[in-house]
Amino acid sequence: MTAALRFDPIRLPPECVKLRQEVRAFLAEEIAAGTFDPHKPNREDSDAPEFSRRVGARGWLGMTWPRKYGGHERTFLERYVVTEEMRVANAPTRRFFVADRQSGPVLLKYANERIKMDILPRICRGEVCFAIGMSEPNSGSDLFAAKTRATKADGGFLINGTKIWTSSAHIADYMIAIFRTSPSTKENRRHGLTQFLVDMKTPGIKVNPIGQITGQFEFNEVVFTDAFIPEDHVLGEIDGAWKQATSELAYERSGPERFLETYYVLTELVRAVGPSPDTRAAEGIGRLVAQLHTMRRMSVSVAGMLQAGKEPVVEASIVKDIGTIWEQQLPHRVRDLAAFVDADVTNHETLENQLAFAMKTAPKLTIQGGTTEVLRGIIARGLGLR
Amino acid sequence: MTAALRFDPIRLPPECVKLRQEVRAFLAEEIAAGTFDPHKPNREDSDAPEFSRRVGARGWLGMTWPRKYGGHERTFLERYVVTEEMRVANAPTRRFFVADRQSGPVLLKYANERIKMDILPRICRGEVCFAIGMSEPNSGSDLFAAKTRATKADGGFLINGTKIWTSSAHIADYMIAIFRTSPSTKENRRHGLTQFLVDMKTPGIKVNPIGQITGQFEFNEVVFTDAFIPEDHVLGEIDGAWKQATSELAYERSGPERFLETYYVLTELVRAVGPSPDTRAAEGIGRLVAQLHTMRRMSVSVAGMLQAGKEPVVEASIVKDIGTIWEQQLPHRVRDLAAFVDADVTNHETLENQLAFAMKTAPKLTIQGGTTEVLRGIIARGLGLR
Amino acid sequence: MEDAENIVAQTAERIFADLADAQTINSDKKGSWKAPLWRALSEAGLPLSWVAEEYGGSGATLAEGFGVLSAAGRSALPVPLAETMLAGWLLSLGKIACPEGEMTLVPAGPKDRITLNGDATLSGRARGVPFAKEARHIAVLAHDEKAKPSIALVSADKCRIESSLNLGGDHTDIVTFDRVTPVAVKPAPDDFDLTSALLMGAVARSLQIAGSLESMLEISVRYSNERVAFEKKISKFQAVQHNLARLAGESAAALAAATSAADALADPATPKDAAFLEAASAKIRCSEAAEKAAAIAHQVHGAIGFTIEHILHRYTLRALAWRDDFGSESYWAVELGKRVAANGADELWPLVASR
Amino acid sequence: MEDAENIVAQTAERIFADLADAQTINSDKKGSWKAPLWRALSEAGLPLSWVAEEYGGSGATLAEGFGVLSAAGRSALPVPLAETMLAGWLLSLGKIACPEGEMTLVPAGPKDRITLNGDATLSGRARGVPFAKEARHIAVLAHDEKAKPSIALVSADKCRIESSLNLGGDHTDIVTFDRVTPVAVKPAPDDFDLTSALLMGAVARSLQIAGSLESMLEISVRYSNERVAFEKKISKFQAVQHNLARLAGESAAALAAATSAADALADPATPKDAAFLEAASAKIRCSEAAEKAAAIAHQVHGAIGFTIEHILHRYTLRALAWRDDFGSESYWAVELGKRVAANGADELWPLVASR
Repeated sequence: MTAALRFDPIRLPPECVKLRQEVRAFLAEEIAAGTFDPHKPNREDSDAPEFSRRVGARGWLGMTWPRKYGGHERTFLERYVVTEEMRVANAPTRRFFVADRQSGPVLLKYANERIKMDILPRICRGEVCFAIGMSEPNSGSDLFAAKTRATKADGGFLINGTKIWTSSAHIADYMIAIFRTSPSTKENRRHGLTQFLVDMKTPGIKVNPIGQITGQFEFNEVVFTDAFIPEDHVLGEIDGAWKQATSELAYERSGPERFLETYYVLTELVRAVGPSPDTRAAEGIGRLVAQLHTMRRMSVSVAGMLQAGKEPVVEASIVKDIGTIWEQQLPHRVRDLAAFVDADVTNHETLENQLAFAMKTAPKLTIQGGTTEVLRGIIARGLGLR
Repeated sequence: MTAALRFDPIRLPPECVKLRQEVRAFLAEEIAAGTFDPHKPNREDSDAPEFSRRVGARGWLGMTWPRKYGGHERTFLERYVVTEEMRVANAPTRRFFVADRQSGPVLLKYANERIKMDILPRICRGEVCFAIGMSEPNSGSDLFAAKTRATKADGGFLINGTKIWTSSAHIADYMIAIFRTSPSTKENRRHGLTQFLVDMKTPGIKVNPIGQITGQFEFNEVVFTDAFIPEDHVLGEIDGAWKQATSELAYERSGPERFLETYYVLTELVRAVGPSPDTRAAEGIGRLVAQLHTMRRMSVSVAGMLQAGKEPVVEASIVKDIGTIWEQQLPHRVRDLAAFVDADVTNHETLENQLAFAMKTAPKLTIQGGTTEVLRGIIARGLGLR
Repeated sequence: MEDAENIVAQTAERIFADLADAQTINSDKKGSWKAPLWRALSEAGLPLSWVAEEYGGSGATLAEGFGVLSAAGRSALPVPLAETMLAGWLLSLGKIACPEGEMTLVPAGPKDRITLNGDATLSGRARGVPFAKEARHIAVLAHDEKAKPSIALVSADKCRIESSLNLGGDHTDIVTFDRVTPVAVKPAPDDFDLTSALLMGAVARSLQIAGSLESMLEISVRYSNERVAFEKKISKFQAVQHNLARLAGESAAALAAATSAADALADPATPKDAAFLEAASAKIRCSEAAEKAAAIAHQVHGAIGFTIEHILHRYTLRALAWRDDFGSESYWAVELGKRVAANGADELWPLVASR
Repeated sequence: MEDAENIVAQTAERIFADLADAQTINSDKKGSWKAPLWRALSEAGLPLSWVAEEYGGSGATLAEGFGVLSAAGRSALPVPLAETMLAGWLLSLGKIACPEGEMTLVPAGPKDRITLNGDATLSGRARGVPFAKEARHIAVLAHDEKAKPSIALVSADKCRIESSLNLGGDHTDIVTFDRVTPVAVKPAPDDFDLTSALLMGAVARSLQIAGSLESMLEISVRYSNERVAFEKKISKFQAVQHNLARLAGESAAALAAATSAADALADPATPKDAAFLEAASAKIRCSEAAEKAAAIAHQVHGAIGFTIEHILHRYTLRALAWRDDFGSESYWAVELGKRVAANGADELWPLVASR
């Protein structure tokens, strides 16, 4: 084979089955207690700090990390189970999700011991929220065009410039960001960017929320004006962020959140059509379930590869490419299939509201965290085409 | 508007309505006489010379051309009606189709009077078959990479090289081909090709049929070995074929044959589901009919533009892009919709055979005469993107 | 009719350019653009385009009015111009004089059934009625117990209106008629039925969708020629070019389907079957195009197009919302498919080729 | 099971490489490759992989046999290896000893209903039976008048076989059982039914489709790195890259769905509902992938891929043909959709997450 793509079947081990029951029981309690409504994905869930702490207390944050940093040394497959159950329940995970998925692993790899001992246990306890500072007004998909400068100063760096589309920056305690420490070179246009840990309480940082078409305020413009970052907050190699970016993004690319973002409309459709749908609705549901099942098995398979210590960049990109397009089209397919549902079925209004929100959410799904075009470029490279 | 795309609605004038009835009556007679079976698109129809002559006798070839060349000075809309009725009936048009659609107009524009007076009337009488010599083994979509040489010789040119994918070359009387008369230049890589009229009886031309996956032998390799072409068979400017190619291809791009190639499976599906289909089949048929109707109205609109003397290159490319993808997917959609048709319905075997043939035909539809990629490039240029 | 010759549409276009600029409306949180816009439209006689002068309208042709709707689509116009025009058209068919101000109409969908009671009151419920909350009057097609159709003019404040907003943020409301006494009620013309009303609404929405797609294409092409990534304009990437080519194709298909259907309805010689094919196909194809086009337009714009400040959503979300009005594409596809099947396979091509 | 550890599959792969080279088979109009290939497969015990040694087979595990089918798909193998394996599996469930030579099985689709008559003969008709014309025996699942299932071994020459070819040129025939006396007939295991047989066939075909897609990807990538157009390798065009990325995605999805379903059936601990989800999903998703992948592979290849001389069609047309066997994707989608709906919305996620 030109491209040795592998998606070996994974049988989730017994500990995953048990864990899943625990997570479901926990979520049922939270729902019963009114923490969130699983049928309302469109709420503002930016501040559910107590929920975060309770998730942390269960040991479901930093699950795969070393115990010395507050982690639990469990498997990627166990982490997978927790993630998918939370996502499917529409639990308010925003406050801890980025820290757990992306920022923590970066710190584990590149931060110094003091910072690790300080921050990682707090992530595991669900106490801190992270943002990621990648895009800038004139660099979206092209991360290496970033211009925000980190200028050497006494004991650290002064940051000047603007990050944009920064999710959760308005509630974040920290940001992991890339800043320009040197110009790019002719030989390597990716040279010159450095990754930093930013304490969001630092003077000189201003966060301006940006309204989304969903009605939510989830992402932000973040303006840096002589914001000081201490030297030991550099993560990894000076000018060498590009070497770190690839493996880091792999975490982003294949999790269950990459095809489950609008899943709720499928459940609601099944409820709306009732136990004996006509052939049209049955076929539509059957195909959607088959597609969903396939992506999930691919995604579980990638989790298995991560557990085995591999870096399945291409496989993960494929899951995200297929998954995001699927979840983007899902509300439209569900709308089609629900076209003849009686307006008097009990969940009609819920379905309508969910569809409206999912359709407004849909456009961002193939843009955020690596556009379709970027992903296909990565896949093409993996196939040996570039 | 950036791109002033227009698809004005055309009302076919009364003469078209009358003409359509005549064509239908003619075709019904031909079918009754056993000339062809409208339900069998997969026959070898390469030689239906008598049918061609009868079509010519009706005045349905060279319809828009001047009377002095045997034409009938009728409108593009009338020609459109004849074309679509022939196509929908699966009439054996191969022998005259290329001459009528493409070659005749090229001769009208670029041939000398003697050739025009010689050949055009014969096209109009359905007596001659044309082929088009564009592609070569190493130049498919990229016509300007053609290498077959036309070397100046006494009173004409000697041709050496190979054309490929040449439809109907094995039955053709003439070919219109581009040959290299000069190398391309640094400034213009399209320079150096000249268009020629080739008499296929010329010594030094060998036609090797190439089998297709449909089981048909429709296209060929054509090998030229010192084949002599007289000087007056040059069509247009020496080294300047590239200036002629664009407008010429417009004829190819938006006719009804660009979305009706597999239409027969839709008719047969309607027959198979009967008068009271379930919601699933009804919706599927409704959508397909709406898509078909829309393309046809676009295509009629382009015919109207041609009649008005415009060169709607972008509009025609859009019709072909959408149309060929549609006709390529059509057999698969029909297969889906026919999944629950009873094997005992009378036309079951006809439908099965048609589906098999249409599925084998499908891959070529987005390749021949301008690939999807080439078409989208043309559209993008029209939008001002390149 | 070419828009270039359509003075009514040109008038509309001028008013939209002056008073309904997308960026201005998008930035204006207080809605102060709304009153002057409606005033100008009314002064130009546009809301009652399709009402004869004797009934208080401006007596434009169907074709002229359709041109106005295309322009309204290109502007993603957020006032009930199309609805008032349709209501005026319906009332005129009932020979009922038109009142001033915003109107809307019922049926707004195939399930809306309003009964004309023996005491000349109206009963029933209609869902997804566009702009009902902002309408002063509602034109209603109702049926008596013998299924005979009548056209009625109803004062909106006599109805119970449950308010909600569509994807684009415009009103789409539930209207309940609880033995409402109409301002006027007259018999509908012979041959006129629920389907006739819905088809006209479907064509109106098709034109609006097609118009919005033209604008999506225009602003997406413009953006791609401005935005730089990976050191070149994104319009230079083949993937972007092909996406925009597909968007152009969807926009073209929508435009062709909608204008063809409008022309079919405007031509009194169009056979009934052909008119049904045209109008149903337009709504089906334009709705399908809306989904694809909106996805591409957003993809080309990236994150900026997802912000409330950018105007893109004004077009994309309305185009998507309009799919639902006067019968969804699924509804019309089933109806069209049933007709085609009932007529039989050999009648399909003659139908498709009838115009 | 990783293929690397699957010695049975490796044996098969070696035989395919030696004796079933696609180019050789494609060029050989006389079919002289066929006898040596089948002989080698038989000598290696592959056709009866799933038959216990006591019944004349080689006693491989289900997982090992599934690996053989993936490899067969990658080779677009045009002999009834999968069918003979499935027939052997079915006969083994009935504790019937296997004969030598090519076999096929019935049911080949959800409408195939064969009756076991009171006099122990079989009646009925099955359509689209793969390779029936080349089979010496047919394994049959039949039901008596009380709907009790039995498994029978039938000599093919006792049946009426109407011959036809599928898209890929392999036999797919109509088999009529007209009071045929079987060689042997035994009761089927408890709980075994038509669906059980079809699901196993569906997984076999899914693996074959996925295998053929792997090969389509491989030869398309290779071709794109060789073919030059517009003065560069076509693999350097972004449009071609993105097409191939999509092909890789479809190939990956098919592979994942098929191998996951095979693993589910191979694991005796898999709950019945989960096995149904896995097998039905595999057939649905692989069939959907086949259409998209075949279209892309042909598009990348251009005209050359449309010729009978090129090997591409061996993979594309078989992948498309295999969609029809043991229940089409539409059939399984309706069945899966009905089950999901019958279980109710709140059971959907637990089902999806059950493995």
